[in-house]
Amino acid sequence: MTATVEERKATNKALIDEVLKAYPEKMAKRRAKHLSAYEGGKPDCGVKSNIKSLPGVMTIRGCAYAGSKGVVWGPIKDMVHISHGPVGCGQYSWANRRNYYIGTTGIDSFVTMQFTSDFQEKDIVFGGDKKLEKIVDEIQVLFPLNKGISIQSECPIGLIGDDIEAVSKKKSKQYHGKTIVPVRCEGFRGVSQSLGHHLANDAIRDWVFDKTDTGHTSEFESTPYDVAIIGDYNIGGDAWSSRILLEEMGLRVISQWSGDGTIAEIENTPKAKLNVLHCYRSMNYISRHMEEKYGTPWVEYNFFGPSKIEASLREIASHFDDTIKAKAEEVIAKYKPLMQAVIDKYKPRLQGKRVMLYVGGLRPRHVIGAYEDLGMEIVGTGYEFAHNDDYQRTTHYIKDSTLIYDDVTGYEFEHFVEGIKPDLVGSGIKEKYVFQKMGVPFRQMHSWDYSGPYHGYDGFAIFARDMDMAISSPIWGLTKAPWKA
Amino acid sequence: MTATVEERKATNKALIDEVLKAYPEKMAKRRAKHLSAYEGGKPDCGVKSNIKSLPGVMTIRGCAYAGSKGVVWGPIKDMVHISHGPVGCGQYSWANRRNYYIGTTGIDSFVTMQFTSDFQEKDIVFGGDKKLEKIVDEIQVLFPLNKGISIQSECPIGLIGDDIEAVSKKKSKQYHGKTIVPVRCEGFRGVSQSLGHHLANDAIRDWVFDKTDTGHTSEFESTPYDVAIIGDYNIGGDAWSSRILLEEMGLRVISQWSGDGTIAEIENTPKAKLNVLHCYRSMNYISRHMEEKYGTPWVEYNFFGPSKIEASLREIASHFDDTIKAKAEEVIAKYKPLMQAVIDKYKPRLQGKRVMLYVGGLRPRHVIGAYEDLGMEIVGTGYEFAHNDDYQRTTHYIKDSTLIYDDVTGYEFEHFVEGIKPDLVGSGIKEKYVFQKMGVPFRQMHSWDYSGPYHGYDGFAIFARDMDMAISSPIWGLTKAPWKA
Amino acid sequence: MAHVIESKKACAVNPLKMSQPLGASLAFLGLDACMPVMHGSQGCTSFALVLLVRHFKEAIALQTTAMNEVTSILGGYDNIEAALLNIRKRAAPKIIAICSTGLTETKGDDVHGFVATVRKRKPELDDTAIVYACTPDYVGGFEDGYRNALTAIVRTLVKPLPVKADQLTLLPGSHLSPGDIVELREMMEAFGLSVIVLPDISGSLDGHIPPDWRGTTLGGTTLDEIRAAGASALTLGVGEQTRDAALALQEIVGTPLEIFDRLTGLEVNDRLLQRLAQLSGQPVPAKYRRQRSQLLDAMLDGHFYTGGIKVAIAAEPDLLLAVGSLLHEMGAELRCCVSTTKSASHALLPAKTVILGDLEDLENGATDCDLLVTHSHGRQAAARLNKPLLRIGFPVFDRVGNAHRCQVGYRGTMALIFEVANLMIDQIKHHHATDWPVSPEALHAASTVIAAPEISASPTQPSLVVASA
Amino acid sequence: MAHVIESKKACAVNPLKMSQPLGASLAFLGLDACMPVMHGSQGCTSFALVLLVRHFKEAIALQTTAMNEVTSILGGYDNIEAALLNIRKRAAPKIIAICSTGLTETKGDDVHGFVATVRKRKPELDDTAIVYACTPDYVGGFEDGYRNALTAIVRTLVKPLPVKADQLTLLPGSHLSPGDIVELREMMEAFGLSVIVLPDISGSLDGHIPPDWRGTTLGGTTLDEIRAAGASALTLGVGEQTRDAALALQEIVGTPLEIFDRLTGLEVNDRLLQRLAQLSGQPVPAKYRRQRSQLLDAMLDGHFYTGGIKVAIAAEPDLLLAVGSLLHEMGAELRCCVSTTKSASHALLPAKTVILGDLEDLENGATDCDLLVTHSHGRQAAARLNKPLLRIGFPVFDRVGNAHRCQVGYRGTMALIFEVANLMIDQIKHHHATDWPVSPEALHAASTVIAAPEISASPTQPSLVVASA
Repeated sequence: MTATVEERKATNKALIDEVLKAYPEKMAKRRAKHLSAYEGGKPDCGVKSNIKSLPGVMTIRGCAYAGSKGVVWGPIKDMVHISHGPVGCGQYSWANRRNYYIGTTGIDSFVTMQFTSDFQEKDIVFGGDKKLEKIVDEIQVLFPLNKGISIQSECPIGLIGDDIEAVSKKKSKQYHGKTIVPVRCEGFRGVSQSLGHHLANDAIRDWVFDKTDTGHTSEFESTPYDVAIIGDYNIGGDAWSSRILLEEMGLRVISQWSGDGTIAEIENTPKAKLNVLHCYRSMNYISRHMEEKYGTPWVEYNFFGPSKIEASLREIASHFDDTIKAKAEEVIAKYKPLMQAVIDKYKPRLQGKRVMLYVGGLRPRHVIGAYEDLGMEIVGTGYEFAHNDDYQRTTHYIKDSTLIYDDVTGYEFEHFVEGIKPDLVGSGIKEKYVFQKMGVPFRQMHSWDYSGPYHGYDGFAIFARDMDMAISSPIWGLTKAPWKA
Repeated sequence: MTATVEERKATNKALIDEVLKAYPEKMAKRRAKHLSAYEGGKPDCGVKSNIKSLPGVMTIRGCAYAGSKGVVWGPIKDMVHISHGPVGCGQYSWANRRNYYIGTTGIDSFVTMQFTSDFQEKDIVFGGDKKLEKIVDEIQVLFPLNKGISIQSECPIGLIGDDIEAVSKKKSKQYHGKTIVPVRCEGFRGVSQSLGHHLANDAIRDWVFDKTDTGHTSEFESTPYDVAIIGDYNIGGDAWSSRILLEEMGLRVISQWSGDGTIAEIENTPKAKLNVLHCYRSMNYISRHMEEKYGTPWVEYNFFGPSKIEASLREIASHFDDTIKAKAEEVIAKYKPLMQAVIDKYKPRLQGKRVMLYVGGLRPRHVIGAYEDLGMEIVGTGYEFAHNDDYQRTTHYIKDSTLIYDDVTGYEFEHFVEGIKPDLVGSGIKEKYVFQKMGVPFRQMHSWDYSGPYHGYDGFAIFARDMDMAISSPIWGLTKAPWKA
Repeated sequence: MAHVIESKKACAVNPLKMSQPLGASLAFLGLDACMPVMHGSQGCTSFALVLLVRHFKEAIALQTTAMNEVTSILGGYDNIEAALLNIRKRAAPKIIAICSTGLTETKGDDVHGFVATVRKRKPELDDTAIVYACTPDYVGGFEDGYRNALTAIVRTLVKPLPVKADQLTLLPGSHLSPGDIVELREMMEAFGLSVIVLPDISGSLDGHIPPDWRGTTLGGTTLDEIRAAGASALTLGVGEQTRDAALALQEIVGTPLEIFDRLTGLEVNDRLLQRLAQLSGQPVPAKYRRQRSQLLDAMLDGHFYTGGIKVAIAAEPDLLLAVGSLLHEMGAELRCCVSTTKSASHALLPAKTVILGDLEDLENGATDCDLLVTHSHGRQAAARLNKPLLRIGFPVFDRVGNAHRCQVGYRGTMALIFEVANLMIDQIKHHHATDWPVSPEALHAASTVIAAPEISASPTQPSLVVASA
Repeated sequence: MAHVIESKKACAVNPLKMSQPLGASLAFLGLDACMPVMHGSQGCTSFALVLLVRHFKEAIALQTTAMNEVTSILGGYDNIEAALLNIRKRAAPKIIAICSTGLTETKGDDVHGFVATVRKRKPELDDTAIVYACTPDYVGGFEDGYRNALTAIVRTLVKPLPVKADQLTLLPGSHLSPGDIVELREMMEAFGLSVIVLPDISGSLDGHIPPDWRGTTLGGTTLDEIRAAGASALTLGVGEQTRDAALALQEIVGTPLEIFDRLTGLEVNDRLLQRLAQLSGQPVPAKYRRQRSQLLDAMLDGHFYTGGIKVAIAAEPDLLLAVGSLLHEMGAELRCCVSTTKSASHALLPAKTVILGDLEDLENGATDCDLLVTHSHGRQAAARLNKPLLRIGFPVFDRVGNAHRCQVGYRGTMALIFEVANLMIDQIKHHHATDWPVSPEALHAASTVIAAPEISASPTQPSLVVASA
């Protein structure tokens, strides 16, 4: 694009105005606050965020249950997570995220299984606490090697007056202090999955840490190089391809939150010397708590693309002694030629390609560096469920004039893509087929489209290949029929 | 069927007459000699056999190449068998028979591979001996662990004056006495695959035994209980389920001809104390030769169905001492309850079902006992390429009035089945779809329809299940459309 | 024939069942220019939407009333009104179709009353049809949601009209794919009949590229067609789940009905074609006579591979009956049958028992089976048991082409037979010498005859292969 | 684009190629009331017959002149005469179609002359058409035999007739299945055109149950239809192998011709439909506009699984071009291409090289590929390499339903895409922690944190499973 920054800003403003015209006035006013073209140098992106969605205006957001069960708790592999309530939502979302793990499913690991109390009418009318007790008992018999149980509340639980906390305490006592965690993540709470993350973090604080603090002992031996990976859900192996870099630089990873993680690792985490935080949005709460209560410092990092990995490795190393710092440099040097080879192969094919993103968590900003390493340009980005602190952080990544859209509706996003005509859209499966059918190359940036990992040096090679495959497919030349529609 | 023997004979005669009417007179006369209803007590079945087929009257027969490469030589696993000539016939018949074997295909075993000299026009015009030499050289490089090579002549070889015997001798010498066997099994020789068996047997005599006799030594240590299995091609594992019974009765199987067999085993066979012969038709020649030249006695046996297995085990044991005889009785006793269980399960479902057979080798008579063990009745049988001695042997199996058809044509067989309306036809894949489409349950009795083994006690259980599955399928009730065709 | 047993467990482990709002949404997605809406929290719609997208690989029109903490307690009138107005204003659908969820049913929202009130207060909605189905998550399952939605469509939109003798209404069950509907419509039109398919996902979810993009459904039964169903001479339902809607049509319009419990199989299609011949006065077209003959041939070819196999199958009632009965006709034994809810269909299933249970019940019952049959969530059980899985029903998210899969009519039945038979061909057990363990004596004997096989020095590494045809 | 390389080996190991008489027989099997005859020893016919039966799962009409030791030397006149008379007398076909074999061509039998002599001497054959094709096993391959037979049919039986503007002759290549032919005929008839398909195996080898049994072919192009081809306004060939016959029709009758190098893929079908629209003066029917849109959608859905994969493919030239080009359009790389004979098709293949070789060449070239594509004899190479095999071409003897498989037109292309994509979905590599080997130090560290996983005492034995969506 040869347009100047100012021209691009003007174009983006015009696009936003056009989109807003289609709304009733009151609604247009409200939506206007969520859309902007970034003004370089400003401390945030100029959009409002974390505000409730409108009835009849579907966006891409999930709910609190999704944030707690789907994101934070679900990957903890040696616990059984009960979707407590009717069969619907838990079943619909079963295995949506590819949180990889090692273990024997159904014996000592349960991540890809789905457990529900399958409420019937009588449970709604008479309450489900008795059933929940029975379920806990059944799980102890069916899966004796489980290391804990979490109770993930679905919507009706919050209305019928069930006391799942009491059941949890009673059953924990009955089973000799077993970890049983009630989570009040009913879907109607909050404005998106974001509150679910927070509730899930708080439940770890209240039902895991507090219990551990009061007498629950472990035989953990500290070392000066202990770190915990926080906010990596190991989608497609992301945490594994990250962990190896930390280990190569001499650190000891004592815990993974929560991809391929165990409840014992979670319990040990306050003993880490440093918490390294990838997904800030979903796990900043517990990181702050550990800092306050246990004095564990935390640092954000970004393992997408060699530039950001390099900076992050140095940043993490800066919290340790010179041995670690030197080793970090060795790791960087070791992978440099490999990364150069990837860039040499793909950059000539991808240089200048324009990308629009719309994702959740950390990705709308974190992946930008990886695209730029390939010579690509981010022309628009937005978050599903960000807060203002996310948009502040985003300013470090984006360029002047970038189009910003918070909690975007399908209608808005389609119009923006039609207006901007990017070479690639990176978003979720809900949008995938809209854009694909419009003839725009598309990659799912939640689940990596069954590919991945994208984290770490190994991940970058896969990321580059996937982006090239999407953009360079011969199919994009065939879409036009030779006759009139 | 409540008809008397005489009524059945009359019906069968009438059927034969009707079929013959459709032929020109001269042809009818010739075909009449191949069709009959068995007269109980007669020493043969009253049919002529081993006479050449007629142009334009396709029967189910193969050719000499099929008998040599396809039946006798092909299963010898550590040799490379070259289909020498154009690419056609060997390629068409590749992997038609499921001769199972143990070994690493392409390294020390070659059964399921196909090798051809793929003659081009220039090879026909200028001769193929040079190409054959080059092929032998290539095989030595590509497959250095091969233990021998056989050259299976296709039709043109016999016309163009190639001297494959000279090439074989030359190359054998060059490779330090390597076993290289030329077989003159051109497809136009003889009237069926039967001559191919004979030519293949003779080639073993002339190019393997004679060489071994003259100085080629092996470190073979004899025992008094050495036997060789002759004429079992291990289709679906037949030889394995047979061998175990011989071993259980205390015999040592030193050779399998030729399913899962090696050239070393073939060479050692004259040292056996007894040759046990399953497929008389294809290997009686070499058995007689070993008896004459080396004094190795031979005995026919039949391992289809418990009655015949029992009799055969006793017959084989009768050639050895009392230890073996006693062990044979132990084997029989051991399997009796298992066999009774099979019969108890299937006989009530199959009792009285009428079967027509048309197969090759030993099967038109050998399998009759197995059907009878299940209460089924053979109402017609015939051979593709039998000689008179086969039909003599058949009289020990069949009942008075059984319809006999030698080298039957498709046209005749269809008419017979339409006339007799059996509950099951057991024949080859060429016929399968004709009868299946006529609504007659069918099993392939060459390749066991991808099932098997059918030999031995284990095989009988599979045989019974398969026959029941064919006859009892719910599909036979659905064939009639509710409207007029 | 099957005896129904309910699972005793309180905990559903790896559930088979989907809940009602999803089934209702599928029915609504078969209406043209329609906006389906779930009355519940945004999460319900989000999850349902993703699952529909993953199965159909299509953009899906689905809206939410976005209930929140406050409105969940106070009641959802405001959200219903706001949703209706926002949708009407921006997407201008012909039909807005609402289903309820566990949340709003637990609260007890009177959506019928809400809609009546909105109608009075907001004349700008006069040009928009509004359908409402009551579908709490905690009652019944997917088929029930679909049935309730279909019945609601009929009761809300169909009125009596003068009968057209050559028109029939086809009510496909939720287990029929777009490809199935195309096949059935073709069969009926071949007799010169005109067919109203209700709902018709073959117009909206058949995997095509739409020429434009409106945000509502694009294709499906139009409002005019739904209304025209009042003139049909016959209602033909596929699956027990269509009976309520067919009875509603009989009650409202007086249309006679005929419910085919399934259209997968030979004999059931014989009956369908005869019924169509009778209705139309036309003979069965040559094309279908040929296809019958092809199907019969396919059954003969296939039965060698399906005869005697033991099957573990888990599906919603009508799909279980359709696929289970065909497998039975192909000689298979339905060793373990699992379903979601009670249904008259179970009485027809050629099996001893049906467990109303979950995929754990399937996995436990499948240990001695040769084949597992269920939706994509059965893939883990199949992997653990090392047995093949035939994917049927909803969701099948790990295969492409679901919309075009056809398992009804002669042709669809044939395709299903080939699919099963080819899956079983891949499982044919090839015997190996070790199946007949050789005694130590024999091994010793053999070792003096033949040297142990030499290990190849070749750089290629072919695996040990037992020959097979 | 591809550069053709001939294999240097004298020995063909696991050959890809089938010889001419088989291809010729397939062409003859597409004629109605025909008796194909191989002039050679009985074994040739026996082998060919069995292979055709195994692929089509059909009873196959095929006869032999049963040459023996004596007649092979003296010449086959008597056998030809006897075969013709015996066949005429018993089966009364309308057409007897003879092809030669390696045996009789080596001997040099003048079958054209023989037939002329028989014609003179035996007036009882006057009512029987006799076609002869020269097809030695030692020249060319399957496609060549088919081409020669097809050309012989045209040259023997077609004469000029007044042109019918709305009639065209479709010459399908030997790589087209009965299902392919049905699809193409429907496409053409949708424009109001009448189509003569020559030869038409969709009538004879489409897996149906015939109402009666004559011993000759049952279905296929009738003798009258063959003759009527003299009136067509256009010859449309599918595959380079049909060019000779199309040129013969041009030479004899003057019919213009158009050869489509393939009809698998999107753009080629666009061209076909435009040509049909032009010929008929009709617009492209809505059905095919919809199908195009569905195919495009399928390509978009499928390309995630086929993009960037490396393919090793072995097939006859026209089939190689059809399937290879589609895979290329789906983003795959044709890493290793093997074919049988020279052909103008190779010049169009989007690959660097084509080896004229065998399946050993394929196996060697496939070591770093993700997918093997060839006929059923490739299954062993695929097993040794532990890679998936897509079965195409002839023979496919270890699958049922070959006759109904369709890979042409928009719909057939779509089906093939789904088949490939679903095969590749099953191969998606799921990463495992061991892909990033953890250092001994780290392992030690980890072991002090978490106890080694306990071994289950449970009687069930689930396998180690890495989670996946």
